Amino acid sequence: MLDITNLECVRGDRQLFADLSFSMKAGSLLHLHGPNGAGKTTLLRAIAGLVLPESGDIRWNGELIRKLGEEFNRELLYLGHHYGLKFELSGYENLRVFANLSGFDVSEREVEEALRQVGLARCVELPVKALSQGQKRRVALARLLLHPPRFWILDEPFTALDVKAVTMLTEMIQTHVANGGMVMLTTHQHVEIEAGEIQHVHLGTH
Amino acid sequence: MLDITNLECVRGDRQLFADLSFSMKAGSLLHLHGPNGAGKTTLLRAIAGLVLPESGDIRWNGELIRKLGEEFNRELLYLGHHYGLKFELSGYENLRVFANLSGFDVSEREVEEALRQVGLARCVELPVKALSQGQKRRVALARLLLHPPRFWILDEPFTALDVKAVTMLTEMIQTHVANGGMVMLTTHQHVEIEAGEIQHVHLGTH
Amino acid sequence: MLAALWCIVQRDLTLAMRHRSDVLTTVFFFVIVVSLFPLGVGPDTELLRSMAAGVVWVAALLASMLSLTRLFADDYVDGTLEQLLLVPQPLALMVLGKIVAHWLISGLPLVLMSPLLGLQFGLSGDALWMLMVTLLLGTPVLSLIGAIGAALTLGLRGGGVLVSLLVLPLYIPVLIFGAGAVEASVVGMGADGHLSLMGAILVLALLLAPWASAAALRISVE
Amino acid sequence: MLAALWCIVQRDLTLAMRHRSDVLTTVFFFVIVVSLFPLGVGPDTELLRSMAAGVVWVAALLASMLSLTRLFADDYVDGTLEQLLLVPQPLALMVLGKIVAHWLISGLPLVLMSPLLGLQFGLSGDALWMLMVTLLLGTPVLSLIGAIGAALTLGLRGGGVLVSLLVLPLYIPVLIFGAGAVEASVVGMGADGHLSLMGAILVLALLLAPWASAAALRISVE
Amino acid sequence: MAEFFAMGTHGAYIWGSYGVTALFMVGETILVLRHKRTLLQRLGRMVRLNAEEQR
Amino acid sequence: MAINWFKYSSPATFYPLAGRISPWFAGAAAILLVVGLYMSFFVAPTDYKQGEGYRIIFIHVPAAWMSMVIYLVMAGWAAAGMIWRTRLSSMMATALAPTGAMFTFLALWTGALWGKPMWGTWWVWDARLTSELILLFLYIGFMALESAIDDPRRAARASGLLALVGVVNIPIIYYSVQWWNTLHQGSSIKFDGGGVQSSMTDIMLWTLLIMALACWLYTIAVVLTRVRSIILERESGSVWVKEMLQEKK
Ligand code: HEM
Ligand SMILES: Nc1ncnc2c1ncn2[C@@H]1O[C@H](COP(=O)(O)OP(=O)(O)OP(=O)(O)O)[C@@H](O)[C@H]1O
Ligand SMILES: Nc1ncnc2c1ncn2[C@@H]1O[C@H](COP(=O)(O)OP(=O)(O)OP(=O)(O)O)[C@@H](O)[C@H]1O
Ligand SMILES: [Mg+2]
Ligand SMILES: [Mg+2]
Repeated sequence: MLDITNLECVRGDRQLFADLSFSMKAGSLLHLHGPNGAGKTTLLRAIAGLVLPESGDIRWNGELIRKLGEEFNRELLYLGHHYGLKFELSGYENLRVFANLSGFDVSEREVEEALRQVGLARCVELPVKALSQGQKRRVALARLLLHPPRFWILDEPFTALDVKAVTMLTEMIQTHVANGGMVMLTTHQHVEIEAGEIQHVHLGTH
Repeated sequence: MLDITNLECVRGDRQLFADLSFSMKAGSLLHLHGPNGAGKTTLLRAIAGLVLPESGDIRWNGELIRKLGEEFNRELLYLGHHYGLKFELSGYENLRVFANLSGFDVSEREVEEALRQVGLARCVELPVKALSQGQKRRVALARLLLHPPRFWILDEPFTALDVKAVTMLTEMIQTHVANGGMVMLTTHQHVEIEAGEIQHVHLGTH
Repeated sequence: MLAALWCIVQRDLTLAMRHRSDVLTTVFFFVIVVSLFPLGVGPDTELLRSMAAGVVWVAALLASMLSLTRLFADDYVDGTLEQLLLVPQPLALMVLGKIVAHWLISGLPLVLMSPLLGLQFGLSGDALWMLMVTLLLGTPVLSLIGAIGAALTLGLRGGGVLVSLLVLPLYIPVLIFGAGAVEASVVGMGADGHLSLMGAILVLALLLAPWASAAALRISVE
Repeated sequence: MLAALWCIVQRDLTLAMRHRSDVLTTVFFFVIVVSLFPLGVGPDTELLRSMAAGVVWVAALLASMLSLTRLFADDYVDGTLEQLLLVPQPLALMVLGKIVAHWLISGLPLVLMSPLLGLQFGLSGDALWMLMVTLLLGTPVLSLIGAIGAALTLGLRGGGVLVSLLVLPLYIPVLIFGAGAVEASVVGMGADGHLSLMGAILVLALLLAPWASAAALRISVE
Repeated sequence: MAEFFAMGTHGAYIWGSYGVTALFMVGETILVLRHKRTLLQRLGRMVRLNAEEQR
Repeated sequence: MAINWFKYSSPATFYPLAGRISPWFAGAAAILLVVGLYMSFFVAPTDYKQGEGYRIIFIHVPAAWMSMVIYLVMAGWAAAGMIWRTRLSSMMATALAPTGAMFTFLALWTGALWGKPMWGTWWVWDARLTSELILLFLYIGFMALESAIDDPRRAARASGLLALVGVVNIPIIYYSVQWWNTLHQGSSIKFDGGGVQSSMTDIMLWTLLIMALACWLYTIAVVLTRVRSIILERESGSVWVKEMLQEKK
């Protein structure tokens, strides 16, 4: 599905990595490793199409993702360091906007159900800014429950989550992979994930 | 040293905790536990004097910290969710400003040494914004090495750190406590810290 | 497609309504700036009438420009802009939605307020009418061009001032034709030429600005 | 104490120098706004001369105000403001340092540029001199009062516009006396009364504003 | 000679134009060349230091 | 023989090439400037209407032309840089901007100094003068935006986009005298089809053209030198720069 060939990324005037090649197929998980500053975030953003790599190709089903554009976005869900939430809107409204922009209609029920599953039943109507760190992250994670697309990119998704939430997220990832989804993630925390096929990519020590 | 009596904090219209009392003495560590949204960050900020509690007292050496004002600040180092760094300045300049504002002069050597110890020898001159998540956190942590005051408040200090950096930080905390310092921290990650006397405070499940 | 456009417009309007003061403050800024001039210049009525069109238009320019920095900045900081780039919709469309919302929030109120301010300067009925029409044609252009500047300076320190440096020169033609049309009608001349030029500028901006802003956003978000 | 003040001033100046364009853009904004008026009003020299003082002062007001939003906002977002509150120094002193740096960056250049702009409007030597003196007395007041507004609106959405709403009314006395002094000297009258009033305002602002801003900051940071 | 510099009655304007133009063009040339020189020095030093370090 | 143009779009090959040719342009510019200045002061006759004051034309018009042409060239390089993503193109755009801004300023300055004796005022807010002022602001905006962004790649792309948007202004400047009747005089030189038509005497026209050509050559020489510095700065980490610097040692 996803093929990376000879990828090279440069930030500022430093080359982060070069000649990076790997591929991923449906129903698999890729865990990206590397010390602080190795370029994990940069790589994930490049794959999501947010960063223009210096050279090399990123292909989805054999097509360059730059050519695919919105087609590729339809298959992708990217959760980065930022929450990607409007702090003035409630969790409910945030999810609703996401769903609409992604082009499918969700019922009130579905959204509420997703928020309940991430343990925010009581905070549905609070504006996101009034939530704690971990609760904000949970709202962002609720997107993974609403008509999720096939390919998930998760940049340190476990940050700020308490133990219960960490277990919940691992389970969500495992189910997704088992159902033929693809997950690419990076985390410094030690988390046990048992998904069909786990690929490990290491970015060089710097 | 630090005495908390009958503390109550309210955010929005929710009472986060009430009747919270504990005290801490020199050479000890306090680990604050609680699920997402329990009010840990709020408590830490209240103790640092950034949030006004609804009721209750926070005393340092028997004096109310609000009365002490700058006196108390001289003994305190607070690292929160934010890095507290100017992104346009280099790590070196950031540390320099901190030291000067805290009222002591540091030599170029000392600052460089601190940055080297947190593993940023190569990035001394880069503006902080060009650093990765983890590297930014490391710069913030370097403050713990420069004439550190007695009382540290650390809100999820392990976030975004890789394994090596986590070990380094635990060691720093241990030495500080062993030397008679006080550390109050909260983290959802599982970290082994062996300091003289560890106190655990749990904030209620919400 | 249109559903997505509508969704964005609605989202931004909801956000603005959460902070109703936002909408009000742009209008108040406009009113205050216009009212400052009589204070700075003195109470000479003839003088005031002859500068009315210029002052109101400059104030509209500044008010629209001031609110520009907010156009993408909030979305950038909290990461929702990143997510908008990843939505399966043409980015230019999303940008257009944001521009429309921006105009509804910060342009339209100015248009509606302008007759009142014109009265303050002693403009006649015809001139007041012309003032409203030119603002109606001109303020969308301000939002459209401004979006390019706002997208280019996203996340830069001092973006607020930089954006004015980039955008004001491009605003100047709008200002000249807008104020020119009102002045023509103050002295009783026809202003059709000015108006059709402004219409042309509006169409041009409508065709180009969303694309240019979208391209700028892609650059800035990296 | 003074060392800490100096440290803050120096830090902010260094930050500004990192983005040298910051300093330049405030000045250019000033220049552009002043140049916009002739475009809006038309090229009548007599008219231009009589509105010169008002226009330059209003532009100075706006330029200083625009750069206000930046005064604490950057420090707030990256958490350094929080740290400034925790520094073992009086907060009002820290705030004063930031205000001084703000004036050096965004006020002083305006003072130095003003004679050139006055020339554009055909002001005479005496009037130019008076323009500079009033700006020299007035712009620090703008920074001082502005700091209170900036501190109060910290972290609020649409702060940029809100701050102008809070601050502009307080700026008005400065504007009236400043522009008044220049106009008095244009028509050849003495302006001592105006000047001493401006001096009094400056002293008052210097005494009150740092405390008020410090108090406002404590509220906003919570 | 003096007549030449007076340029009718327009001497100040003409020499003001030509003078400032000359000043700018010469100034720009000097700035560009000096920038190039200091840059080469700086980069040269960098390369030398790196080479020494490797040895 | 087909020249491989893309070869020269690589900074590594362009750097020495620019170094070799820029002295020639500098030399030619110097010679033409001397010739042009001689002609403008000693050969060109006194104008029967404007007296000696008209001699400002010999720098005013070249400066005004350069200000517009340089902007177009700069926008062209910026576009090339954004389409083909060649690094050299954006460096060229960056190198052109300061010289363009300088000529714009000079056009304004000399125009103002000419306006005082001719129109009796330094400055009027007419269409051509105003649009030339806008051009200066565009140049400054371009440079300010570029210097405000630290990452050179983002800086190049963002400022390139701005340059392209600003191109709209050029036709406004050029046709301003035709679209609005203003104080400023219309084009007296028209390039149509075969020849150059002019209302000026031949000798004035020739002087003007020689000065314009001199400005062209000057611009090329300065810009090539500047772009070499920019190449060195941006590529300072690359192997070829290091090797080249070591050879020099
Ligand atoms: C600040 C004031 C001025 C500015 C910004 C300015 C700008 C320009 C520009 C942009 C051009 C080139 C346009 C073209 O090639 O058609 C030009 C050409 C010219 N300007 Fe000016 N100008 C100014 C003042 C003056 C004055 C005061 C005079 C003379 C009374 C003058 C006489 C001319 C002439 C003769 C040309 C050549 C037109 C041609 O032959 O094509 N300019 N000016
Ligand atoms: N704008 C920039 N300019 C210069 N260098 C940059 C820029 N952005 C990132 N970098 C550099 O890129 C490197 C990689 O950053 P990145 O965020 O991808 O690391 P990471 O692997 O995600 O690290 P972490 O585990 O700390 O999150 C860092 O060393 C940083 O210095
Ligand atoms: N401004 C506010 N208005 C209303 N409620 C707020 C506000 N700020 C915080 N809260 C509420 O206070 C509670 C505690 O927040 P706090 O950040 O202290 O939690 P925490 O224990 O640090 O959680 P986490 O582990 O997720 O960081 C949250 O449930 C949140 O909803
Ligand atoms: Mg990262
Ligand atoms: Mg917390």
